[in-house]
Amino acid sequence: MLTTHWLYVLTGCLIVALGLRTALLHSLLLHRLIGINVMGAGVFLVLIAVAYRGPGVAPDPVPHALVLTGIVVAVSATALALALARRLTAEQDHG
Amino acid sequence: MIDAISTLLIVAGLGFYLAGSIGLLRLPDLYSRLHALTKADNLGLGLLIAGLALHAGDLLIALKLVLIWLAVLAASAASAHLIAQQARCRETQS
Amino acid sequence: MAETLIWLVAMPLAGAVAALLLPRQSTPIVSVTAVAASLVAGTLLYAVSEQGRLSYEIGGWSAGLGIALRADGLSALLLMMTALVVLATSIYAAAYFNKAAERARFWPLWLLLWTSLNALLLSGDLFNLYVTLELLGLSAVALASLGGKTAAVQAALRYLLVGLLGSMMFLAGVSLIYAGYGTLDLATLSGVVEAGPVAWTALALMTAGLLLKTALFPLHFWLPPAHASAPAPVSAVLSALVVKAAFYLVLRLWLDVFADLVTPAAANGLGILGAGAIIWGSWRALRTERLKVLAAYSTVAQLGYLFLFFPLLQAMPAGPARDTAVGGLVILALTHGFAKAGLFLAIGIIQQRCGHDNIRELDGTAQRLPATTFAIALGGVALIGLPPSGAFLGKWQLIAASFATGQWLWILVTMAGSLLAAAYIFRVLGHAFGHQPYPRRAVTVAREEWPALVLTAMAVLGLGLAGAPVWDLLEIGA
Amino acid sequence: MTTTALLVLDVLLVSSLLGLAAAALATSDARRSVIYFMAFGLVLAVAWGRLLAPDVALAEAAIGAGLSGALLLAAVREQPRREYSNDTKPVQKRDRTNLKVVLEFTVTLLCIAVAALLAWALVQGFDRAPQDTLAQAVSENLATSGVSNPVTAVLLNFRAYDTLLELAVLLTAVLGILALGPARPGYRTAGPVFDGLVRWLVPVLILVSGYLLWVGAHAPGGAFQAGASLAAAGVVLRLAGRRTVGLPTGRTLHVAMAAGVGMFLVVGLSLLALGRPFLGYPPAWAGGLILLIETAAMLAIGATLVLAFFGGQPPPAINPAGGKPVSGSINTSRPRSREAGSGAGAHTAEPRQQFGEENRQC
Repeated sequence: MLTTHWLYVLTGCLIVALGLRTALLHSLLLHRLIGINVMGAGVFLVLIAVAYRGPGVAPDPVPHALVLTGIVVAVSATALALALARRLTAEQDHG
Repeated sequence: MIDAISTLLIVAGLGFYLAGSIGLLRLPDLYSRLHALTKADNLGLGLLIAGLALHAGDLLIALKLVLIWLAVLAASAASAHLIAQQARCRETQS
Repeated sequence: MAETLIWLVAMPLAGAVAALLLPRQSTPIVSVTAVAASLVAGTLLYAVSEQGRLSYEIGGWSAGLGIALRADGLSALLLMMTALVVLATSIYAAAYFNKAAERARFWPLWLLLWTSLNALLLSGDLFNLYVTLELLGLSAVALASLGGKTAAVQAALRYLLVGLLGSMMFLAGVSLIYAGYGTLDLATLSGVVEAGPVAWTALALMTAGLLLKTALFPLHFWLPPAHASAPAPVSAVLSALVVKAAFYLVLRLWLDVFADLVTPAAANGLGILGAGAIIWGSWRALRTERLKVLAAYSTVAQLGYLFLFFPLLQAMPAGPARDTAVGGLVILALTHGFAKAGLFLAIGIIQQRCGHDNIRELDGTAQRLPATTFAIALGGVALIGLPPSGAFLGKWQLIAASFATGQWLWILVTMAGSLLAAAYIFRVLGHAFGHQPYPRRAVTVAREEWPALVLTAMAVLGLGLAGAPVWDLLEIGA
Repeated sequence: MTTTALLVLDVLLVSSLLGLAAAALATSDARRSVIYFMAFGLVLAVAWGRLLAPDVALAEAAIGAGLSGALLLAAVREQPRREYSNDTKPVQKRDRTNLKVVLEFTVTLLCIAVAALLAWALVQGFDRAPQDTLAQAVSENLATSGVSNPVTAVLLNFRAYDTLLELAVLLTAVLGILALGPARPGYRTAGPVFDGLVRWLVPVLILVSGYLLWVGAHAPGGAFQAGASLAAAGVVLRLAGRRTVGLPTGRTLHVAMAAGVGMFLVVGLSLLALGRPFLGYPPAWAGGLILLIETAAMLAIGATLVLAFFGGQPPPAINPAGGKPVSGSINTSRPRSREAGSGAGAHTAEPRQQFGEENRQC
């Protein structure tokens, strides 16, 4: 295990914890959503760190592809959540 | 020789970045901060890119780097303009 | 035969695209797709019973580098149930959404939901499972919000956030597996996985995410509002199939892939949560005023029974007795799927015809909507677990296994849950059969009513009297 | 570069990532939080560049930071003063009762435990893993995959099925969004400076997306980055107050949204009909088929992400002949009263556009 692995894996885990805490505790939707996104970014960071093989060595491409897929899935979910929230606030404004 | 010039340009670019960042943190109001940020950073990036382009040793890569600089110039000019305009509007309204 | 696996995913997906592009013809497109895909599911069930496990390597790449679809007895049974429930619910939905524009919005999402269910039940790859979970979650949320009422949108939003949190935990577990074992293929993984921090943590993370999605007590808080405020055909599928899909994954991971490293304490933990779900869910179902909320809480309780099997199976040595117990678990899940789908459809009819679903104001329903009331009664028989329903067989196995392993607590919980279920079902029926002095004319709306009747009859008679093949099928791949 | 220099870079990157994540989550101001989140995404992209994952870095910068940020900012903009709440009940000022403190403490401990467990397991995992089996399999089969960028090979060949389902996820999300109601109101028309930027930026973005699509076969890039860049062009046009952002309407829009999934299915099922496995490209054809699928996927991703930025059904285009709006078949579930009139819907849907010349500056 390289020092780089240590550094980025631990950072990824900490970021997961930060995001998870906000997603669970915060009362505002937008913050919860950002929390979930940050948590996802932490998981992605772990995956990319796992793929790393050291400077000048070709990394494992599989986690890269997985993270690319994950990023697109995350933005889809964020967009749907924001649209739902918008509908909700519109209802509250009208009613 | 080229390496030395390249290093010099990069270091100079970083100096401008540093100045711009200090300006962002220390200057009193939005306009002067904007001024520090856009001017110093654009110049800094220009020098940095000049240094890197010399280092690249390939004309195509050098051209791509210059393209990046142009894109950043346009974007930062336009966004600085929008930010300043918005701030100006708030002032006149209040 | 192995091509049936990919057809089960490709068919509804192609149907979704076609329904989106040809909105005017969407209803016939969905009819054709639903019938065809159900036939494929039937073919798959037959093929699995004849040939055993099937697998299909997508793109011709061997599993590991590529992604493999796999089907054994358990997944074939669940795929068949999914097809039948979706088919019946589609017929109902075509009448429920009576405007063409509503149907054009509904069908593509509906078929995408079906795609995700089939893809999840077939997938043999951990990361692919994450993608199918997200597809399932997003399509379920989009459908649940279709009513457009504030309550529905609010419930859908919470459902989405909970679902996202669950999939993120699942993905964290998947990443850990890849870091530790360098593979995502479930079959390869079950060969190399060994007890240790990597496997334990990964299993814990994935299970936590899935329990959130399957709404196991006390993580069930999001389910009643989401299921109770969605349009009736959507509620039916959410309760019958969507939560089951997450449960199926828990089952797959605990009994199959990670079977060797499940400890009795962990299995007991799941059992205790299941017991909590039974008592709390049934109690809330008894206390609620609305029929749809009752059905939603009943789902929470019924999922609890499924989790009671974990400590029992953990304590039983491999052999025919344990296989029989697994059969009981599966038949309980299947019965609940059919019965709850039928129940939600019947409630939807009452809601549309009477304009409300208040339990206290149901008097005269039996006179007005006799077939629908009968469907509710049949569904109730299955939820309580009276003979001859499939649930009776399932609970019988549950109690038998508890006797065999000496875990008496689960017997008490099952009894108490069944009594509470009887109480909440008879409370509804008592009102529905209540006499109204000036009965309005009896209504029969055959096209809307028969899907509910068929589904509940399937739960009570089909699985109860002809459930034996389930055990034979589960031998395959066990 | 020496190892020490890399280590310094790593420490800098890691600490700014942690700082930005904490800042994004700690601030109570929604706008600030989104901006920190975008900055976090950009630094994350740099970190991935550092970890030799340029494909992911491009996608993160364009989608994770850029488009997610644009979506979040657009949501914040609609709620300038009000608290953005998840519940119907008004947000209470933080009443720090004992129960709440206990809850916060417990959840925080739980999160720390999860992180510690994950980190511990990962460290254990690194030491035991036969890690390179899959990477080796990829490089062995790269020659027959039709592309030479291994990430594209995994995404569009070895694990193409994942990508198919991922496009289905995007399609689902946008169908859900369209079913929820009309788009959010547009932006006011841009002033000369911004408009000037848009005029040359949009063609450049379109050019870039074509380049990324093409180059993805052998270098970092591909359909997702290209689609995101296409979507960025749409977002910039919308921000500049253009009514149409190049999105088609009606049936054509639906074709664009479903293009990725549709092309995947056409290719996959045709191969199945020809006796090959689903999505099992013949090696000689693989490059062309992948480019075909990627082109369709790029269009779908671009259209979908722009629609997501609209946040709902885009306003109907005016048909000059009949004066009636050409509406898609998926209409809003509850037509709002202000859009009731046919034909008049076009300008009432975007009241902000009616601001006169004197308002333009503010």
